[in-house]
Amino acid sequence: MTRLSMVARVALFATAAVAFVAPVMAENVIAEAEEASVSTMEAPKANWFYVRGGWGSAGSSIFDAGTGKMVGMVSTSRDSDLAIDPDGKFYYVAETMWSKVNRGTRMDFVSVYDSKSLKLITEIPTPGRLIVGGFTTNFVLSDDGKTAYDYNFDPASSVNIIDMAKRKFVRAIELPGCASLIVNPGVGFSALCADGTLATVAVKGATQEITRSAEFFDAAADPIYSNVAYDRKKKMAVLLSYTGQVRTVAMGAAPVVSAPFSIQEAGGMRAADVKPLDIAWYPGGMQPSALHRPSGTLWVLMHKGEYWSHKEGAEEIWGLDLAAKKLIKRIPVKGHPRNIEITQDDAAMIMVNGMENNATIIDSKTGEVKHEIENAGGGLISVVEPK
Amino acid sequence: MTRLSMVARVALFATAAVAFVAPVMAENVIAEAEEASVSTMEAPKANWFYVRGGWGSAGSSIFDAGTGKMVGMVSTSRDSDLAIDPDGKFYYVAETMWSKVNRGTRMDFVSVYDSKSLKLITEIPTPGRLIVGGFTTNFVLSDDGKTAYDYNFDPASSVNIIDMAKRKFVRAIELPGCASLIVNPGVGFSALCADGTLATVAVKGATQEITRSAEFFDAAADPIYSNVAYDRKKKMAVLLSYTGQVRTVAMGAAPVVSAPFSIQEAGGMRAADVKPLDIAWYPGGMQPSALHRPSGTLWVLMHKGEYWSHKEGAEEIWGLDLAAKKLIKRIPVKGHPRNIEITQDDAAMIMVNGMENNATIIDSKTGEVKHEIENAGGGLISVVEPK
Amino acid sequence: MIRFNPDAAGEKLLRRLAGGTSRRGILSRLGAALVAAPVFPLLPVSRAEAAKPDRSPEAKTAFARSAQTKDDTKCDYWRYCAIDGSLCTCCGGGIHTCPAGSEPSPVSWVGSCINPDDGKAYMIAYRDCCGKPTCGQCGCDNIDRETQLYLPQLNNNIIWCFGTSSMEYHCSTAMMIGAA
Amino acid sequence: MIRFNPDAAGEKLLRRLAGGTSRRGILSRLGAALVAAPVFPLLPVSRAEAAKPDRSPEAKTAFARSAQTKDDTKCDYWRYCAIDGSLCTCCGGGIHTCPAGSEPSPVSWVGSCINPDDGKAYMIAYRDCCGKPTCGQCGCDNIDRETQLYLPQLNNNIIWCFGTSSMEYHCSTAMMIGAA
Repeated sequence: MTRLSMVARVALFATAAVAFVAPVMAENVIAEAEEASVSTMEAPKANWFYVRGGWGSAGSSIFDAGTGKMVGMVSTSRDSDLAIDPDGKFYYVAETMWSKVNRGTRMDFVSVYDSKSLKLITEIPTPGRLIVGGFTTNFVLSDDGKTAYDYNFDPASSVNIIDMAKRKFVRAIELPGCASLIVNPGVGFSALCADGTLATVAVKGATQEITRSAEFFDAAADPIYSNVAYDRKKKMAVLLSYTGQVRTVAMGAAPVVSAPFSIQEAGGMRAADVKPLDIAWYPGGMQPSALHRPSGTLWVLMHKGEYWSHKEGAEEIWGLDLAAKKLIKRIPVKGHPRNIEITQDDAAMIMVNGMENNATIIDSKTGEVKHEIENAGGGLISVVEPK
Repeated sequence: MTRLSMVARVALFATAAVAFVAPVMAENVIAEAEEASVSTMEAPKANWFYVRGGWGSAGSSIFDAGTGKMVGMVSTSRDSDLAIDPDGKFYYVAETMWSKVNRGTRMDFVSVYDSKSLKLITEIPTPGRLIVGGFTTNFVLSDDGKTAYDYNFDPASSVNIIDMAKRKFVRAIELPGCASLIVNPGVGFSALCADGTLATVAVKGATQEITRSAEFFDAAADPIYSNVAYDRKKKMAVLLSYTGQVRTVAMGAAPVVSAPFSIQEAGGMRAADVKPLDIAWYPGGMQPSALHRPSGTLWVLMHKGEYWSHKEGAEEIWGLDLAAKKLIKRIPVKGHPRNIEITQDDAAMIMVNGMENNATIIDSKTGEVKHEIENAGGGLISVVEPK
Repeated sequence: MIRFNPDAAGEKLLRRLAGGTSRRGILSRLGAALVAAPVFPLLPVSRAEAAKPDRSPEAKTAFARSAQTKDDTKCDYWRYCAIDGSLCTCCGGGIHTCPAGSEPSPVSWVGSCINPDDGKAYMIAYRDCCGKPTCGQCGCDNIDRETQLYLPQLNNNIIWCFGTSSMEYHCSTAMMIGAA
Repeated sequence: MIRFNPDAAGEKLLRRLAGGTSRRGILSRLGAALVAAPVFPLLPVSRAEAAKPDRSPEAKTAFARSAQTKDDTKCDYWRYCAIDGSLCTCCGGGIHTCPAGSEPSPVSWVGSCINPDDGKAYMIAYRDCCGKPTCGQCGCDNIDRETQLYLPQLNNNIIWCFGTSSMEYHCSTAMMIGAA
């Protein structure tokens, strides 16, 4: 065994050595032996979708919206959270591992990957995080990419603050009764709370001030989806409730929550309500809405049904002009998708996926299906947000 | 956070305390709060199937052949090997883990589980093992259950000997060019080799003697499936080749390999051969045959096709009387299964499964489908072997 | 024997989390609720209190209208109105029993489900069984009154394996707490 | 430039593993073959030697009859006659290029595949790319002349991630070695 292992090591060296030999292009050499190589990625592009595999998956596949082809994969271990550096240099993965896969010592950290080589650069240990799949608001980056907020639940609520420039955990802030983090530029972050308010945490060095908005929603009767979209340029968040009430929030030290409007009324129908038995169009899915920031359009997975069907897959995708409060498009969709995202470029390509792990890329302007990708992944979809 | 954690811990204690309170059965208490409990398994039963999940799966589900119901699960991490203690007291899992799931320090060991509580008792470290799924002959137990032979490949071949009574690794034996271990009672183990022989390793304390049979098969032209079945009572192995040549081996210090016979000829057809273009019935799958030891019947997954289709799923299951060299039954089967096993009791229930992760339980006597189990797992199937 | 008071806890408590006005009061109550949940399953409920009239709206959900009380290995069994995951009853366990080798989480999320036999609402604690790979049998995702992460005890996506020696998710049980 | 001699290595070498008579000789050669495999991909082959006549039987397999040379993201691309796994060409890599962040295994299993354009057999090294989770795209399992574990360099089930920093399997490449 020792002898063979030594030979194996020699073979490895041989491989490395011959890699420097220039290829021979002479006519009489046709079947030249090829060299192994490793590709390099481009920096994160506006027309890429990052698609999480299904439950238990350990990777996020990257698909080009134009070609429908996979261009790479970020390692995202089970129930981890992915964030993309606004400068495009890094991928950050907040994750939890055990020293023996399903047993042993628990470790929580943020893995830092170079966005071009996809090599692991470092791991930033943290005190813990919520283990759950399917949410975008548990691990968010400040607009300048220098600070990460990582939600923890053990089962008490807190938020870990991580300095991404120094690559170290700073401190944890207790935040009972709130979750679903929204970055709040120049302030810190905000979060939705069980009492129907928006909490704002103004982080000031080693201290913080937590303030609350007035109550504006009923967390038990008509919850707002945790997967809140946030627009860095407009410093605006968009909230969608189970019944289809839409609110925008102007972020700031005292965020201003708009009056709600009904997505159904925006389309000329009566508003849906919380009473079962009534049939209406409702939002549904795990990631039921996607915000196209350049145009201020919210795209929502919609299905016909009764209330308390908020995870149900979609029959149509509705495009809602947020400023005009008008429904501008209804696109029929197959396969009952439960996740939706849209590229933040002028192409405005939608991706939806669902339980069957297949993804569909749809042109939001024409409603045309551009690509159908088998086994793309059935989980959360991410895109690059404009800085 | 500290305060809440303390309260949480108090709550845990409360749970434990109240568990000792006797249930109140009085008529005026109907909706009595229930207590959490944990079930206990029976010792391994002859009518249980242990079904590995698909590629990457971390568990082997146990199904009762009579009811078709799942009765429990053994933790079998990715690409691990399961062995059942002949005395029924333990499950042994030869497995490989990394300290950070897909990176970090590699650890190889045999995990020992109590067969009734399914609790992990201990781990026996080993120097390494072959990481591959789908084979039964990489981790085998001696007939008395006291010794385990665990195949290693790094990429040099060796076999780790583990003392299961003392629960410790003993030593490794180099075995270049051979794999597919068959226990050899009173001797040690045998293995199939690339040169078409059967190597027999007589283990004698700290030394061993390795002998070879005459060449009896062509490992490149008509390979014998690595998943060899072994009968403890008859001390006999059954070998099946890609073309359907069947051989039995009387184990011993100098194993005696029988002359081959053709499974097709046993059914009145011409023998299949290694030439492509010819169409014949061929064995196929990952685990293409199952030996019913009490009756000496080999059940083989068969499909119509050309040669080099040895992984193809089955259209029929053929029952072959080994002593009479006669095909005694052909059972049509749906879903192109790639794995087969049979219970070692008089009921002789067959299970097959395949790429779609569904399993079917079939009465081998009548050919009747007894149970169809969705998401049972698409991997290797194990049964309890009679001692 | 301590009796469970549905007016002080259960549905009303959970409603109050969203409907109260005193913020400090709500916060401290919410904190308590998070950790108090595991205590619920241990308190029997008297028939008198459980016999209160059907309290809508959940009485009329599509799930409640089609739920059955005979087979706890089916997704439409009445107690599973807000369950997400593999049913332990299909994995070698029982309605409140973890399969061998797994460990019940001491904390849980909860649901308020209608028993079609008596038309009454009961509070159900969905306790995950932890420490083994996913069972894979009988996957269900019912969502009556299921909410989001800021109301975690009513969210069924979280892996409720807190306080167990491993956080690997195996399957979910549905334990009776009492009338809701 | 060292020239690849198909009579000394490649298919004949592999055949010899099974056909020899001197046991000790075979054993040592087999041991050497296991570790020598990674060197194969680096040796160019002359046209003269590659131009030998089609040597059956593999020329006539069902795979060989329907293989194509245009699209290396499809399972029926000619080089994939004995591949098992996700095609790296579908994962952001290439026919002999690992996707970013993964690492080529220095050792591999091999196949002997017919190029339908010239009807000749070539030896292909299937090098796994390692260190990332399974790509999941373009899963193929072709088995021309694929054997069992005792002939490991012709078995496509083994995870060929030896000598890499992680043994996590991502995808498989199909590198030209030379004429077979």
